[in-house]
Amino acid sequence: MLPFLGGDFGNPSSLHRYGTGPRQAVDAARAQVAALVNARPDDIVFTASASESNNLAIKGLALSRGAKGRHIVASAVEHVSVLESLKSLCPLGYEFSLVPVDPEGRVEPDKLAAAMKTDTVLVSVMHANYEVGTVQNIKELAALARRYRVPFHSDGTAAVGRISVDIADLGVDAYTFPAMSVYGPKGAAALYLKQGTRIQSLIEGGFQERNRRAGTEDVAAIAGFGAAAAVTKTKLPEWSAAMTRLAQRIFTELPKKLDHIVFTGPVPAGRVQPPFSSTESGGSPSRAGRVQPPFSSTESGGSPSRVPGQVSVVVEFVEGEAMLLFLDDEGIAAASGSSCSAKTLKASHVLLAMDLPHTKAQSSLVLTMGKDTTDADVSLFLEKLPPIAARLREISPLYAKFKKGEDPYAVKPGETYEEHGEHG
Amino acid sequence: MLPFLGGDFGNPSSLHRYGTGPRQAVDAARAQVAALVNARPDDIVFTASASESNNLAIKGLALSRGAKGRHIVASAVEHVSVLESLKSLCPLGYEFSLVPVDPEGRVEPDKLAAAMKTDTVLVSVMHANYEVGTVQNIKELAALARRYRVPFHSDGTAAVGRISVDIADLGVDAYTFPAMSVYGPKGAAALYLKQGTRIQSLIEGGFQERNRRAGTEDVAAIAGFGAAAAVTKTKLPEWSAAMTRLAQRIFTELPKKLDHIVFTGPVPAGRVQPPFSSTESGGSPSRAGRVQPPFSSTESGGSPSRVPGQVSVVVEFVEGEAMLLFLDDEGIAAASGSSCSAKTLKASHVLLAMDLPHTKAQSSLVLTMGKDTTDADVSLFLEKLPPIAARLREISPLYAKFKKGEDPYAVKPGETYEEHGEHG
Amino acid sequence: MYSEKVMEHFRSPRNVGEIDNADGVGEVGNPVCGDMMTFWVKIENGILADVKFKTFGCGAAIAVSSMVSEMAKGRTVEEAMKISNADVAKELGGLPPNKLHCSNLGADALHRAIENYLVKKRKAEKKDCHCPYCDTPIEASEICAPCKAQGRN
Amino acid sequence: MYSEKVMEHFRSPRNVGEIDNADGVGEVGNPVCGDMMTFWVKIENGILADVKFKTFGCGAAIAVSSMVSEMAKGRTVEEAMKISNADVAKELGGLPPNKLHCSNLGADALHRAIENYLVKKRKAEKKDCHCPYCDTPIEASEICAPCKAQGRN
Ligand SMILES: Cc1ncc(COP(=O)(O)O)c(C=O)c1O
Ligand SMILES: Cc1ncc(COP(=O)(O)O)c(C=O)c1O
Repeated sequence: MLPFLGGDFGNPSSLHRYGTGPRQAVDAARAQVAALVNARPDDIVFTASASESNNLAIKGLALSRGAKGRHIVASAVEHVSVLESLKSLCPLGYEFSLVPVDPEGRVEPDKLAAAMKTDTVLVSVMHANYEVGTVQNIKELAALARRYRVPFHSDGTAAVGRISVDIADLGVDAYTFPAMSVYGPKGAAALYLKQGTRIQSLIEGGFQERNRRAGTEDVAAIAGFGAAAAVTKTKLPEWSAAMTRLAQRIFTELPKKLDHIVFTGPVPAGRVQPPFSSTESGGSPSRAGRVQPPFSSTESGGSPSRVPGQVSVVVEFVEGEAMLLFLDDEGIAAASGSSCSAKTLKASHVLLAMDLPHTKAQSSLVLTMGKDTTDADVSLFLEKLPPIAARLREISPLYAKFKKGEDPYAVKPGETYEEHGEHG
Repeated sequence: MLPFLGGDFGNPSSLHRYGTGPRQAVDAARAQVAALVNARPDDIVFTASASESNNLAIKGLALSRGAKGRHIVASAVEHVSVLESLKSLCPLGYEFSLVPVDPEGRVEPDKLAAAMKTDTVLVSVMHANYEVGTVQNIKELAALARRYRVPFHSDGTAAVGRISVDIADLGVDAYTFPAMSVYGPKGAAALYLKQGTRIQSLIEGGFQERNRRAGTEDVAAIAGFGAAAAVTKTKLPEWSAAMTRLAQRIFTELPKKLDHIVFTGPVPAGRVQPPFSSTESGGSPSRAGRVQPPFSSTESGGSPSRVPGQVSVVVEFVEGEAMLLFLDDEGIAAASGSSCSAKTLKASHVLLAMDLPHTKAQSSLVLTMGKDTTDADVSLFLEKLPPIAARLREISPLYAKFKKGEDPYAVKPGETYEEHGEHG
Repeated sequence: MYSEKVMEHFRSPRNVGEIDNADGVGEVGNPVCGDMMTFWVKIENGILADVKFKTFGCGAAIAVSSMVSEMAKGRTVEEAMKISNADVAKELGGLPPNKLHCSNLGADALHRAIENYLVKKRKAEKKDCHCPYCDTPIEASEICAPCKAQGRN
Repeated sequence: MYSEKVMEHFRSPRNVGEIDNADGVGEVGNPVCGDMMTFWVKIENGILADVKFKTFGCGAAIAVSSMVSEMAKGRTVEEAMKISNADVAKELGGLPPNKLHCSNLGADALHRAIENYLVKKRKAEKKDCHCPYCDTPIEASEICAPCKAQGRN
């Protein structure tokens, strides 16, 4: 029995016995989390979310190098927590360049090299994209940054728990991943920081996390993260294989049940991507009817070019949020890059960066499988989506125009192309 | 069954059903937490720790007012998460003034007024001190800041759950308190932000917490915080009374069992504070043998000048950490302001700000009671501390000198007075 | 997120479709913005005998279109022109703040369809350009300048 | 945080106390810093026949003092002078990084006590100032400059 609180009861940083159990739990979790991604336990900083890890990485690495330079390079398809962190540095005299991606969402090393400046102090490119599933060749991009002697951060939120991640092999200096990526609890995430990497803390005060993140550790969430990481380490190959197979079913079967759909992101080997139903200004003509280059799971760098279990598709003439609501009625959870489904009321910057026209981005649907997704779930989706799409097309003025042979996306004279964030 | 993850499974911000339960849980907790401190639910921002709330308040309020001015006023006895946040702003052109406290740790309004400048944009004074228990008259201090039209933040970590806090009545613009203050889980804390208060976010990205703190909410920890706040709201009067009585036992009984001790912080009514065993350079002579002014629980502003259940005491000639280790052996958790017990290896800045000499700060002991502390616990402490102190005095060269009539704290010629952080 | 009433109109929208040989057609929004609504009206003796719509848009946009069509049907032209965005949102039991603009679109689309009818009617009757509100030939009057400026005829 | 060995020495420190009429006394640290150690030595035929200490300080400081006293007892003066901080920390099974400086203090305090003995001995024997290490009158030799510079005599 420990009758007094000691000012910081059950606090892993504290001297007395109350502290011993929690500290051991945090350290054990640190070892488990590190093992999952082949990192040194001491290089793992626990935070509360992937957003926090990204903010800490971007702001912390950039601010501690402000004397050397104030230019940052990131990809155009980063998560908002990276993009907003970049913007927040602008009033402090920082600038950033966003590297464009190819139509499948890939950052080409040449484009990254072209964005580098003499005063670049940080490069950040996500490992996998949460919206279109594209896996970047981080090893090659990080090596490029290293040649410029610039630290490299990667947001691995959508990669960890789906593909096997070896941080030592990737050669990055900082790497973000949350417990949620391995089905762990909300409230815990990691930022890997290579030994010796200088960083300014985001949350300052006490000496927790080797002085890199102050505040009493959320021991329960961290312990859950550790346990989840350990399970994932053994189960990952099995889970990935299952998710890949299930996604493949959608890639193969959905086009047979529903017309006027286009998969976005890297599409599996040898599939012919149907052309968009109409081309239009802003749509790259090369997209029409192109044959997808085949990809295998041992493409450059040994990593697949698409994360297992991720499907993104444009269902033409139908708005994304409306599909989500009907899918939800059927017990199917999905996401969309449409402006109506975003809090910002802006269409997904990821889809737009991939040169997908606004009008198509409004019709996007994103399905993310988990380890527990089953064949029955996929069958349910394959059964339910076509009638939902049909029903919504029935009330869609765009579909009506298309059927009458008109261009549904024709620009009326005098129209302005602002997204509807501006309306409200 | 919801077969897909929707990109953000079980995420309170998401559209679909998975999101509904978590969002309701977070909103219910927000109402409970707000009710505890008489605030509007919309004015509560959930964070992961008191440190994060303090960092967000200090940096966020100051940065969003940088165009108006860059001077901040805080008390000298703030928690490190406030002090380090202040320091981090210096490279960005900010300055801060630390208002001194009186020997009982109180910030005098005159001193605060004297620190204000024309370009002051933020004042931060903690509600209660975690180390010496002093409760500030926040209502008066906040009113003063308001006269200068400067926003006022208060760190309520050591006040909430001990005294009844009415944020509307206090008149503050921002207020920090963690779930741990109400025996809730680690990983959740609140920053109250008065409606309309401009703030720059610390963690940016998604639109969670009304755009004031990005990242998926830690629903479990937040729900626990809510539940704990609701219980505390009903139980607080009972708990406070019990903790006050138990602390009073120590104030009354310990001096009868152990000599050469000095209580620090506001000391209960009418007690004669014994003088320090020797005066020395830096020790204010007025401390010797002063009669403590009585305090009642309805002192200025209706708040007691010491939080219930908090005892801080200097046990002369004995180093703090050594006492903690022996107390821990007896199952008693305590804290100390000694440099050896601090990760910084610096003696408590709180005790030093109260004009306590370094040599005395090394001998401090802090006891913090909780709702579950019993009379038996207090008796155990009262029984165990005296022999521990005796044993350590037996091996203390300071005590030996004192007994021989020498000045144990005499400065040897050529000695430098650096704390031992410098040695290592 | 959405009220039960909104979801009910979204799931079973009233008056979906097109009217062949409609008296008025109005279209607002744009697929780029994520919302586009087309309204068709049939008008008999100054009364909206039939109202139909097609909508590309989110749940709120579809529910709003449905609600507007119901509110308009059977009303006089004057009454229908007075249906405001606030009325629509209120009838739907409220809309999330970031979806309020959808209610603007619905009322606007209806009004455009009615204006389209009024202009066509004037043209048929008088073969010249009249302001659809004040019934004055546009060349003849200054008071219609605002309408003209907005390009309403 | 502390090893079992450290805790054991902390809980039951060896050789606590003072030596009346000690041959040498050394004191290091300062209560301001949070650590202060005093060592007393009794030396017979060049051997540390008895070592005692008193310490004001943290758990590590007390354990280090105890360990140093044990390591020194029974050793020759030369051997005792060679006990290094690293030796002490190693014997204790390691110390937390932020407590390593405590091991410096312990060895230093012992060395000061021995130096104090050596100086007193030289003074008693030769009544002039000798280097405690090389036994040469300090005025007479250049080789003791380093000792002199450090103020060791
Ligand atoms: C007054 C005060 N503020 C802030 C904190 C920081 O709390 P945490 O470590 O939970 O972030 C503490 C911790 O003891 C505290 O006492
Ligand atoms: C790639 C990526 N990074 C960061 C985040 C932010 O995660 P959180 O909201 O848990 O902080 C997400 C969330 O979906 C993500 O997909």
